[in-house]
Amino acid sequence: MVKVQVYVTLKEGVLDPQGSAVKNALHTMDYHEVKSVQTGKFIELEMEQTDNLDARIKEMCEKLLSNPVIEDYTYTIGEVVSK
Amino acid sequence: MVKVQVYVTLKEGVLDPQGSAVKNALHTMDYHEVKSVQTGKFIELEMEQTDNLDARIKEMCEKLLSNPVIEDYTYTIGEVVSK
Amino acid sequence: MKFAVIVFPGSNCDDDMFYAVKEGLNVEVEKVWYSEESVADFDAILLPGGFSYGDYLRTGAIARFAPVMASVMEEAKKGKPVLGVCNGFQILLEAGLLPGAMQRNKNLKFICRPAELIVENNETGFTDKYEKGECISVPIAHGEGSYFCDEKTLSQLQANNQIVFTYRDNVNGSVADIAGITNKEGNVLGMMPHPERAAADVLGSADGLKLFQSILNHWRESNVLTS
Amino acid sequence: MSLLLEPSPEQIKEEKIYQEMGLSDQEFERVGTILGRLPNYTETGLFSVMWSEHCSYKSSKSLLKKFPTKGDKVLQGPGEGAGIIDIGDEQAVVFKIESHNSPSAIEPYQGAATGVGGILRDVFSMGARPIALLNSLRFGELDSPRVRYLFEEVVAGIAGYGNCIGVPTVGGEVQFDPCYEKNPLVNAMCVGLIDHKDIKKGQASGVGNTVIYVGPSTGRDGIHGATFSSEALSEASESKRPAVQVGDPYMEKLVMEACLEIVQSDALVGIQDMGAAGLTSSSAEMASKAGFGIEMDLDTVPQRETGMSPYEMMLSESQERMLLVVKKGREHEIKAICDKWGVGFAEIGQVTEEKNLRLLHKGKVVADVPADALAEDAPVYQLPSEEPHYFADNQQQEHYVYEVADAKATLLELLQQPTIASKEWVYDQYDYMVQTNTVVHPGSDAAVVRIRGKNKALAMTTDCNSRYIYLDPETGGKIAVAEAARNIVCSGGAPLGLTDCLNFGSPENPEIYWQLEKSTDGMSVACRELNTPVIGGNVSLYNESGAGAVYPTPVVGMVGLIEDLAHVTTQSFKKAGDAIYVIGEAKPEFGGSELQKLRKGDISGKPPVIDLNEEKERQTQLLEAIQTGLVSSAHDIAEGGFAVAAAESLVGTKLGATLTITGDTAVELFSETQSRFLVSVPAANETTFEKLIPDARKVGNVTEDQSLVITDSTREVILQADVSEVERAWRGAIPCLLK
Ligand SMILES: Nc1ncnc2c1ncn2[C@@H]1O[C@H](COP(=O)(O)OP(=O)(O)O)[C@@H](O)[C@H]1O
Ligand SMILES: [Mg+2]
Repeated sequence: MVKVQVYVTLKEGVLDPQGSAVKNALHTMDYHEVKSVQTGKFIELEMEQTDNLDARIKEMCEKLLSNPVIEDYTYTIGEVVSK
Repeated sequence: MVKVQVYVTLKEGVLDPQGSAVKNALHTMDYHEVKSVQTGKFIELEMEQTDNLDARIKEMCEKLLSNPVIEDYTYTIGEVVSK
Repeated sequence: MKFAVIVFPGSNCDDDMFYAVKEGLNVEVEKVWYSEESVADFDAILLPGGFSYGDYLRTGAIARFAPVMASVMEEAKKGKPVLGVCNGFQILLEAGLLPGAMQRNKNLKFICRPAELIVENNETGFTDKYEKGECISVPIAHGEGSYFCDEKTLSQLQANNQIVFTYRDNVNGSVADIAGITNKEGNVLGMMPHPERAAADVLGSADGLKLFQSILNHWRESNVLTS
Repeated sequence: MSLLLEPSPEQIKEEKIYQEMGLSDQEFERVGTILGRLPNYTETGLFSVMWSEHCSYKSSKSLLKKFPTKGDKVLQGPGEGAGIIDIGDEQAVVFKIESHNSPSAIEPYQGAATGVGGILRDVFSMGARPIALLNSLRFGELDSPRVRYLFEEVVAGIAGYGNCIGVPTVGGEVQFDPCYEKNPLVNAMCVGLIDHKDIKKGQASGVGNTVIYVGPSTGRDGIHGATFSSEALSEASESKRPAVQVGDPYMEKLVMEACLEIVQSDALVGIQDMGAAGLTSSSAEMASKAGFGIEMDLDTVPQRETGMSPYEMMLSESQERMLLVVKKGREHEIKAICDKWGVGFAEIGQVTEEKNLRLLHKGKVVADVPADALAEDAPVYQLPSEEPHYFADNQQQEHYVYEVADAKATLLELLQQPTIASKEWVYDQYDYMVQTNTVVHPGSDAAVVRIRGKNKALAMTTDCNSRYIYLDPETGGKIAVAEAARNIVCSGGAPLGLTDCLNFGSPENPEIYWQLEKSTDGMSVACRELNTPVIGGNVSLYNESGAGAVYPTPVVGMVGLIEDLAHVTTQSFKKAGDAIYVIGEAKPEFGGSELQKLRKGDISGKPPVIDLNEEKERQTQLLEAIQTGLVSSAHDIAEGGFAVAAAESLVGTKLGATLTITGDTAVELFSETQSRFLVSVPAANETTFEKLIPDARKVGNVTEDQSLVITDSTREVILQADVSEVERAWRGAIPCLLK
């Protein structure tokens, strides 16, 4: 089993109203050192190891996990550490 | 300047309806190798370097960026690579 | 008696709440801007529904830090009635005035429709005009109304009789069918359904009006006693 | 893109760069003639967006002229953000419908959401508070995963925007047909309420007055959105993807509240939203309408991204922005309001005597063109029109009557057709109650929104049966208007006027142009006959893909006035014992009907005929009966015919009905003959009702036992169904198709 961590972020130039709202909130809370905030999604998958793992993950990201019209994605693959 | 990446996930035992919906969708799309899906948030901050950076980030995470009743968070700190 | 309706940027049920009190109770009511320092002059504080700060990040997460909230929390501690409806409930949770947290509806969609509620506790300053066990019709309209708390909190809520309203048909997936809870002291009520939308027959139900009347009654009684 | 990289005027001409921007050779030449020189890159951009179909109506202008636009109560006809109709008490209703089809085809959530955002701005830019939203949606069949995705996301987008801003979405319609598979239609309508004294226009007058930008900063979003939505969807549009804008309903809420406060100030001279073609269209139109010019310093425009060129700033379609003209010296009053609401404010220019739009950037003049040339002088095309063969073929077909062996099974099947089935799945996601004025929720013929503080209300609906229009655009056009009016009347309202959204394929195809011509002919006639002036609208052409054009879909959005809350009527039966009447005789008319589609999988033949005199007469009579208090419920007989109307009147009532028909079963139960109504009347009112409406025929009674029983004239039962069964079929259909 592998653990895949997918990060979905907005494409450059796409408005991120949530990011601006969070930044403003941090400023009113006196965290003025924060200069910019970008919000995105974080998705963790536990999957069986397969031969074409990378290709399958990319497909899932493009078809479902991200919206290619406005979002980009990256991912990392790790081992599942059984607890 | 540093780039802080914050990952907010649901605490264990808290239901993740969105995660199950994504898992089901992946299964209908024939990605049966996916065994579990957890959804969360990914927040990127660009901040000025300060002495008490870690303490400030923890505060922001606990007060605003996550809701400690149902969420956990982790973060990483990196350099901002100027473009 | 004087009511305050707090207006956060993005509140959108502030007028509805205002009219429910004004037209339904015919008492004084004022809208109070989120940046005000104090609500000490008011006898009851209403946090309306809507999308304060766009509901960005989490519902209520940013509003809870609005300047006016410090005073709201102080007045709540003093025992003044504080009612949070929908987004107002979410803000009270984030502010820690009520236990638990709100999650997305189990079907992951916004749900707007009339809902049937059971009055579980009619011994609060918000519900004494209802019968215990009464079924009332009050609309819901929310995307994140699935109330969550851990088991320990739930048993405390139950032990202290803090569960005030439950859904007859739990459409959003709330723990123990919870639609509304109070704090331990009973002066802070948070509920997802909108009593202000059920305050006149022409809107399909006037069942919500009794909630506002209860607040007024309670205030009258306690003011007669103290004066 | 920096200025240095922009092609020179000569390059634009020689390399025909203007073509990529959407200008034809002739149009480019015309620009040159107007300017007396070659336009530079920015200027070419200004002309290309302003002369796009979307902004200039160059191929549809001549058709729109046919619509009656005047009336005693019309305070503002087409031409401003939205039209306005007087409703008495110094108040008026403001409304408009608009399409957001191509953005929704590409990014359905944001496309639909920003469609709602745009139509809201059209209404509050007039000074009106938005009190209701409606929509009209068309999708392909739900068996395709892509269609399901589009449907779910469009609905979520509409909900996401309207719910957040706090304007109730009270009604609309959704229809499914294969022709919309690649080209979904997403039309949004907004209704606002205004006091006469607050009516504002988009005019930039008074030399020296200040041009003010209100709202969030400008990014590179949606550049060339206007030209883009005027082109057919193709592979090439894939690469234009970033043209889709993201909406921020929270920001719009703040901008709306700020603007509604600003319109109360006499420091304001004019206000307009930055819609399609953003800063370009708002500035050019405001200047042109007022007969002045505007000079803007683009360095003062709030910018979200670095290094934006004048071209990008002028063409950006970043959302939630407004353009204001304010009296010189009083800018601070407006700024104070913007500050209070946390909304961006910038002084970006002034009104000039010379009637040009002049733009400065980094100290240089980067564009200087007559405002009228942009806003008024777009070429007008008289396109060729040709009757398609399919029309003549269909006209020749005789009316065909379907065999209905099992009436109950047929009814249940019809109720499960997604076009007929309950749209609860849709409107449950819309907050239709916020503002606490919604008296009749979605689910009846028209939605009803009361006017606070008065004993009256507004009824509103969107309607268009595009199947009829495809088969016979002129008749179908008439029906669209008549059906909308029928829905208003059934709710107890008198129709005031309408707004329309003409969704068609490419007008350059003579057969499509013919559809446009004929359907607007039909609509115009019906508007005159029913006394419903057109006070505004929108044209969306080029709704076609490789697979062909959409059905001609001229959506009608209509608003009516209910004079007394006591007149509010819904389609649901109210009380056992009430008599049930049908107004109008059924004829064998199945062309374009639901039964035909169900049986044939396709449509053909002639749509139902419509006699507008008869329509008018029945509407007048029914409204009078409602106003006199004779009626318990009223419902128009539309898609699926009498049996479907009866079923719809029963759902949710815990009642039943016993009905008797005479004549052919299929015709009586399922024909879609026009100008018909299903009305229930308390027993005590029967005689008066019959006297008032001679065409009304008693067909049965509302009963206590929850079943629908239909017998023929010999008392033989031809249909018997539990209402719960009927209800399950109707309510369950769409959720089931989405599983
Ligand atoms: N997209 C939608 N948004 C909101 N309400 C809708 C939508 N589609 C349908 N409805 C509601 O469902 C009811 C039935 O719609 P429809 O069958 O189109 O009615 P009609 O044929 O009488 O116009 C109406 O009240 C309508 O407002
Ligand atoms: Mg109807």
